[in-house]
Amino acid sequence: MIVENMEIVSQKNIASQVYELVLQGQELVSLAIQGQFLHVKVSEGTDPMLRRPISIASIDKDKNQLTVIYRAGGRGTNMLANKQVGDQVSVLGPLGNGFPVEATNAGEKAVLIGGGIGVPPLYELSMQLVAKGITVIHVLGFASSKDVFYEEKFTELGETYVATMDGTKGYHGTVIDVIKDKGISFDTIYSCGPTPMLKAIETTFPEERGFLSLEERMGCGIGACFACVCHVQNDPTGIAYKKICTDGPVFAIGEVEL
Amino acid sequence: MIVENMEIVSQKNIASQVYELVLQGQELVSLAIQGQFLHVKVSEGTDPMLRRPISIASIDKDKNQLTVIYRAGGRGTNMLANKQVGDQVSVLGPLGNGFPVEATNAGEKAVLIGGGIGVPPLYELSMQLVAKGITVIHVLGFASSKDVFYEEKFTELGETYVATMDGTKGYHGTVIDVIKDKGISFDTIYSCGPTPMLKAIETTFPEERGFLSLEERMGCGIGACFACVCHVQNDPTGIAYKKICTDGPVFAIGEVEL
Amino acid sequence: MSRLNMELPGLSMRNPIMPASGCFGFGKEYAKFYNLEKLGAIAIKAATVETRFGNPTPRVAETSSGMLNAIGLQNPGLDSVLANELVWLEQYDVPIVANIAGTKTEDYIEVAERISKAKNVHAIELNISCPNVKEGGITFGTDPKVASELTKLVKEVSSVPVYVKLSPNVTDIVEMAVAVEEAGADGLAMINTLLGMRIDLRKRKPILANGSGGLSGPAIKPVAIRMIHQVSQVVSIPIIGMGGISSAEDVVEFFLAGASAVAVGTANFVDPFVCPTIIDELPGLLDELGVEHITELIGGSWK
Amino acid sequence: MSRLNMELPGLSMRNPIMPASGCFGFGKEYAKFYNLEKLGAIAIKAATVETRFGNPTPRVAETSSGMLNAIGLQNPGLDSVLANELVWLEQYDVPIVANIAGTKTEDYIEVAERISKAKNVHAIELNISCPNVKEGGITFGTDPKVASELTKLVKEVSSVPVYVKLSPNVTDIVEMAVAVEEAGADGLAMINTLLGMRIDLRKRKPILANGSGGLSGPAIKPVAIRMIHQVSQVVSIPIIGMGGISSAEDVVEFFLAGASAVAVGTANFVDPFVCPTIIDELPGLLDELGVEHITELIGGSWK
Ligand SMILES: Cc1cc2nc3c(=O)[nH]c(=O)nc-3n(C[C@H](O)[C@H](O)[C@H](O)COP(=O)(O)OP(=O)(O)OC[C@H]3O[C@@H](n4cnc5c(N)ncnc54)[C@H](O)[C@@H]3O)c2cc1C
Ligand SMILES: Cc1cc2nc3c(=O)[nH]c(=O)nc-3n(C[C@H](O)[C@H](O)[C@H](O)COP(=O)(O)OP(=O)(O)OC[C@H]3O[C@@H](n4cnc5c(N)ncnc54)[C@H](O)[C@@H]3O)c2cc1C
Ligand SMILES: Cc1cc2nc3c(=O)[nH]c(=O)nc-3n(C[C@H](O)[C@H](O)[C@H](O)COP(=O)(O)O)c2cc1C
Ligand SMILES: Cc1cc2nc3c(=O)[nH]c(=O)nc-3n(C[C@H](O)[C@H](O)[C@H](O)COP(=O)(O)O)c2cc1C
Ligand code: FES
Ligand code: FES
Repeated sequence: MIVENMEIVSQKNIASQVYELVLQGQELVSLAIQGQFLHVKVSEGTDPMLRRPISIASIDKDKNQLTVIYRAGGRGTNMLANKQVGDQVSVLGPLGNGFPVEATNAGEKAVLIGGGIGVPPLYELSMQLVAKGITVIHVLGFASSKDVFYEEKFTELGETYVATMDGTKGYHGTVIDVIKDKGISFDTIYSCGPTPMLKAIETTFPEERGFLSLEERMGCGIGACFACVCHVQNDPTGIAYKKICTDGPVFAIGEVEL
Repeated sequence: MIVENMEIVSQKNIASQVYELVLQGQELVSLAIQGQFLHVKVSEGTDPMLRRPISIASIDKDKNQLTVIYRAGGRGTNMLANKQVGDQVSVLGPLGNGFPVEATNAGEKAVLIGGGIGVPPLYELSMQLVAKGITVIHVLGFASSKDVFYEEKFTELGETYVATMDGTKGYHGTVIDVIKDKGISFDTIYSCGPTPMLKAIETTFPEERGFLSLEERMGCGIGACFACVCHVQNDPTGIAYKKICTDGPVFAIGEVEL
Repeated sequence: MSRLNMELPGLSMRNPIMPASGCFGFGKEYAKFYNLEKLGAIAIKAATVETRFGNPTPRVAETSSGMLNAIGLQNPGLDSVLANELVWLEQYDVPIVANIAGTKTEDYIEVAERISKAKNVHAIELNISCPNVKEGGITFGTDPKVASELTKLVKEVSSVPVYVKLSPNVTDIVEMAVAVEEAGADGLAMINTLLGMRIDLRKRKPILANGSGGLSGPAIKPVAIRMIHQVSQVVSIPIIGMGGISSAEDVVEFFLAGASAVAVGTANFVDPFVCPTIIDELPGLLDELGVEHITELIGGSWK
Repeated sequence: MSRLNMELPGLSMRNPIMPASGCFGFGKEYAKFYNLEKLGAIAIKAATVETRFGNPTPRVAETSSGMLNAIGLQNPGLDSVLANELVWLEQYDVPIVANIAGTKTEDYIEVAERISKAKNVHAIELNISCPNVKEGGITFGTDPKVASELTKLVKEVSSVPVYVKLSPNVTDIVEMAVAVEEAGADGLAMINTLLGMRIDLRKRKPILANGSGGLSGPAIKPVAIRMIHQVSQVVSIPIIGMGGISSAEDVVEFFLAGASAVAVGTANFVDPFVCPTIIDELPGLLDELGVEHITELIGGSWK
C-alpha cells in the first residue's frame, strides 16, 4: 500500500464510455494481486476532491504496468478520460484483499460472473486461475451490445458467455439466466458487478463456495474513515461490520449483507 | 469582448519565474489593442475558481496570435506555467481601454516606464508608437538581474535603460532615478508597474501628459461586480469611482487615486 | 410548448433562471454578450437610498471552489437606479427583481416603496444580511423578530410581491424562514453568502480590506441545498434557490431540494454565458431525467 | 533547536500538527505509511459509551473542494477503545487527544471520566455537535447554555484538560466560545463540519443515506479562518484550528487567524502523507516568512 505517481502509457476507448488505461508504475505493481483496487487522484487540485476507486484489470509485473478499465460518467472519471499518454496520476494502492485464487484447487472449475463495469477485475483473476490449472467459465452481463468489452480476451482464457439485457448481443437476459439455461456447473463462483446482480447470485447459490466483490462510496480507501462499512450477515447485535476498502472488496457468499 | 478557447502555441521561461506564452486565437486577436488585458481561466474546474487578468504583451494580427508574459507565483499562474503546447485555455477578452497611442503626435517623444511584471504591455505599445513615428525611450525597472526580460526587444525599438534595485544589472536604482540622472526628456509618459512606482511617477511628474496602468483584484473583469473600483482624484464626495477593468486599466495622470 | 416557464408571485418567467443580485450589475455588461430576454428574470444589484462607494479594495479574494466578496453595497443610489438603470432595462421584456438593502429600517421602507413602483420591477428581494445600525450592527438577517418586523413594514409599502433573502449564517434557518413567512413574505431567496475570511501570509492581514467577506460559489452549494431542503418542507411560499449554481445539473439539484426558481451568481464571472448556457441545456437534461416540465422537480427529494 | 514545538494545556507537542478526529481512525492505518511519532498529537475518532454501528451507507458524498460525511459516530465503544485502541497507541510517544461524544449528558460524563485516565490521553476534545436526545435533538453545540453546562460537568470529572470542539452552524460563534470558556474549558477546537446536503438527480434522494451530513475540506476553510479570527480575539484559551487544511501555507493562515495548533482532517484521505509533509515543509515556510518560531505567528493578523 503506497502512493505513487504513475504515468499513462496508453488510454483507449473500448466500449461506450468505457476506457482501458495502462499505467506505468515503479514499486506499486509488484505488490498488486487480482481483485485489488487503486485509489486514483484524477487531478492535482481540490476539484474533484476525492480519489476514485478503480479495480485492477490486469497486472504486468515484467513491464511494471497495471491496466484498469473504467466507465467515464461523473466528473472525476470524465477528467480521467481526458488525460493523455505521458500525463501522470497519483495512485494510492494496491488496496483491499483481492480474490482468493487459493480457494479453488487445480483441476477444479470456477465460474467468473461479471456485470458491466464489474467485469474488469475478473480478467486478472481469470489469468491467475488458468495459470494454476483451474478451468474457467466466464459469464459476462452488459446492458447492451455497445457496452461489451474484452469478450475475445476472456474467450482466450476459457469458455465465455456474453449476455445483454436488451438482447443486442449474445444471450438475451441476465447472467443468472445464462448459468441456469446453459446448465453451467462449477466448484467456485467469483463475481463482481452491481449489487442487484450479486444479490441474485447469493439468492440462487446460497450454499456454493463463492466470492463477491462489493462497491461503496469511499473516503480514505484504507480503513480509517468508516465510510464504506457494511453489516455482517446473521449478526443479532447489528453492530458487527466489515470495511469494504480493507476487509473487502471481496467477501465470501454469506459473509456480509449486500 | 468575447470568450474564446485559445491554443498554446509556445510557452517559454524567459526570466526567473517569468513565462512568455503565445496563444493562437480566432476572432479575439483582431479586437485587441495595446494595454488591454485578457481574463484567463487556467483550469477547467473550480480550482482555482477565478480567471486571472494578464496584459497583452504583443499582438500578431497576421498570425492571429497574442503573446502574454506573466510571473508564476500563486496557484493559478503556476498551473498556467505547467500547461503544454497544444493545450487550450479559455480566454475572456480583450478587456479594458488600453494605452492611448493617439495622445502622442508623430515626431513627439514618449517615455515608457515599466516595473517588473508591468513591463509586458509596454511592448505592444512601443511597437504602435514607433509605427506612428513617435520616438520611444524605455526605462525598465526590475528587482534583480535574474528578473530582467525583453531588454533586447525593447532596444530594437528605441533607447532602453534597465535599472535593478540591487544593481546586479544596468542602472542601480529606481526608474525615477534613471530618468532624472539621464535627464530624459519626453512629451508623454506611459507606465505600468507596481503602485508605489506609479505613485512616484505621479508625484515626480504631476503636470506631465501621462498614462498609468493599474492593477486590482478582479471578479468579473467586465464591469459587473464592482470588485476593482478606485476613487477619483479631487472628489469631495468620495463616492465617484472608476472601474479598473473597464474604465481602465489605463488612466491619465491625476485621474484616479493610486 | 415551454417546459421551463414558471409562475411565481409577481414573476411570470419564461424560465426559472435569473442572475443573482450583485453578480450582474444592472445588466448592461452582460447585454454585450447576449440578449437579456433570454433570462427568466434579472435580480439587480442591491439599491440603497443613498449613493454608496462601498468598501475599500481589495474587495474580492479567491478560495477553494469559491470566492469572498466585500463590495459593501456600492450602488448609484435609489434615484439613479430608478432614473437610469431601470429605465435602460425597460428595453428588454424581462421581469426585474429589485434587491434592496439598507442599514436603517426607514431606508428599506423608502427604497421598497419607490422602487416597487417602477414599471419593470415585478418583485422585491429584501436583502436582510446587512448590519442593522440601530440594533448595534446585528444583521437584520440573524434575528427572527427583527427580520419579521422589517418584512412586515416592507410588505406594507411595496406594490409588488416581496421575497426575503435569507442569510445562511444562522443556527436555525427554518426559524428565520417561518418568521418571515408569517410576516407576509411572498417568497424566499436563499442563500446569501456565508461569512468567511482569507489571510495574506506575507502581509499578515486579511486579504479583503474589510477583513471578512461573503463566501459564494460551488463551495457553499451543499449548505444551500441543505437549507432549502429543510425550509421548503416547512414553508408554503416559493423559494428562489442560489449558492454555487453553475450548470443545468445544479439547477435540477436545487429544484429537487425544494426551489422553484434559481439565481446564478459567481459563475457569471467565470463564464459570462453561463445563464443562457444553462437555459439551453436544461431541456436535454429534463429529457434524460424523464421530466416533462421543470415544475415536476420542485421538492422531488422529499415529496 | 525546534521551531515548531508547542505547549498547550495538557499537550506538550513536538509540532502543532495533529490529524483531526474521525479522519485518522485510531492511527493504525496511517501507521502503515509513517511513524506516528512524527505527529504533534493524534485526535482519535469519537468514543461513545456504547459500541455504535453508525449510519447506513452511503456515508460520504463529494462536493466542490469538499466532502460530506455522515458516519454517525461509528466506534467500538469506550471499553474497547480503552482496552485495544489506546493500548495499541501506547507504543508511540505521542500525546492523544480523546474526542468524546454522546447523546446524553451522562454518556459524556462517563466517557470523559474513564478515558481521561488512560495513560496516553493528554487532553479531551469534547465534541458537542451531536444531537442532544433529552433536549429533543437540538445539538449540544448550538445552545450556549447547554454547551456551558456540559463543559462544566465534563471538566469536573476529567483528569486532563478539556478542549471544546465548536460547531460552526451557529449565528454567533463568539457567544458559544465565551460560554464554554467561562464554563472552564481549557481550550477550543474549531471548526467542526458545516451542515450540508447533496442530492442524487436520478434517484431524487439525498446521496447520503442519512440525508444531510457534515461538510469538510478546503471549501470550508474561509469560514474556519473567519471564526477563529473572531473568537481568538475574545477568549484567552488556546484554539486548535481546523477546516480544510492541506498545506503548510494553510497552517500559517490558521496561526495568523489565531490558532495555536491545527488539525488536518479530510486531506488525509487525499494524501495519506499530508501530515508529515506539512511538518517537513513548515520550517522552510517559516524561513521565507522570516519567522523563527511558529508561536510568533499566533494571532498575527490582528495582534
Ligand atoms: C472497490 C471498487 C472498485 C471499483 N472498480 C471500478 C472499475 O474497475 N471500473 C469502474 O468503472 N468503476 C469502478 N468502481 C466504481 C467507481 O469507483 C465509480 O464509478 C467512480 O468512483 C465514479 O466517479 P465519477 O467521477 O465518475 O462520479 P462522480 O459522480 O463525480 O463521483 C462522486 C463521488 O462518488 C463516488 N462514487 C460514485 N459512484 C460510485 C460507485 N459506483 N462506487 C464507489 N464510489 C462511487 C466517487 O468515487 C466520488 O467520490 C469501483 C468502485 C469500488 C468501490
Ligand atoms: C489589468 C491587469 C493586468 C495584469 N497583467 C499582468 C501581466 O501581464 N503579467 C503578470 O504576471 N501579471 C499581471 N497582472 C497580475 C496578475 O493578474 C496576478 O499576478 C495574478 O492574478 C496572480 O494569480 P496567481 O494565481 O499567481 O495568484 P493567487 O494568489 O492564486 O491569486 C489569488 C487571486 O488573487 C488575484 N490576484 C493576486 N495577485 C493579484 C494582482 N497583483 N493583481 C490582480 N489580481 C491578483 C488573482 O487573480 C486571484 O483571483 C495583471 C493584473 C491586472 C489587474
Ligand atoms: C460580488 C458579489 C456581490 C453580491 N452582491 C449582493 C447584493 O448586492 N445583494 C444581495 O442580496 N446579494 C449579493 N450577493 C450574493 C449573491 O446574490 C448570491 O446570493 C451568492 O453569491 C450565492 O450565489 P453564488 O454562489 O451563485 O454566487 C453578491 C455576491 C457576490 C459574489
Ligand atoms: C469522515 C469524517 C469523520 C469525522 N468524525 C469526527 C468525529 O468523530 N468527531 C469530531 O469531533 N469530528 C469529526 N469530524 C470532523 C473533523 O474532525 C474536522 O473537524 C472537520 O472535518 C474539518 O476539518 P477538515 O476540513 O480538515 O476535514 C469528522 C470529519 C470527517 C470528514
Ligand atoms: S473508505 Fe475509509 S474506511 Fe473504507
Ligand atoms: S472586476 Fe468586476 S467590476 Fe471590475
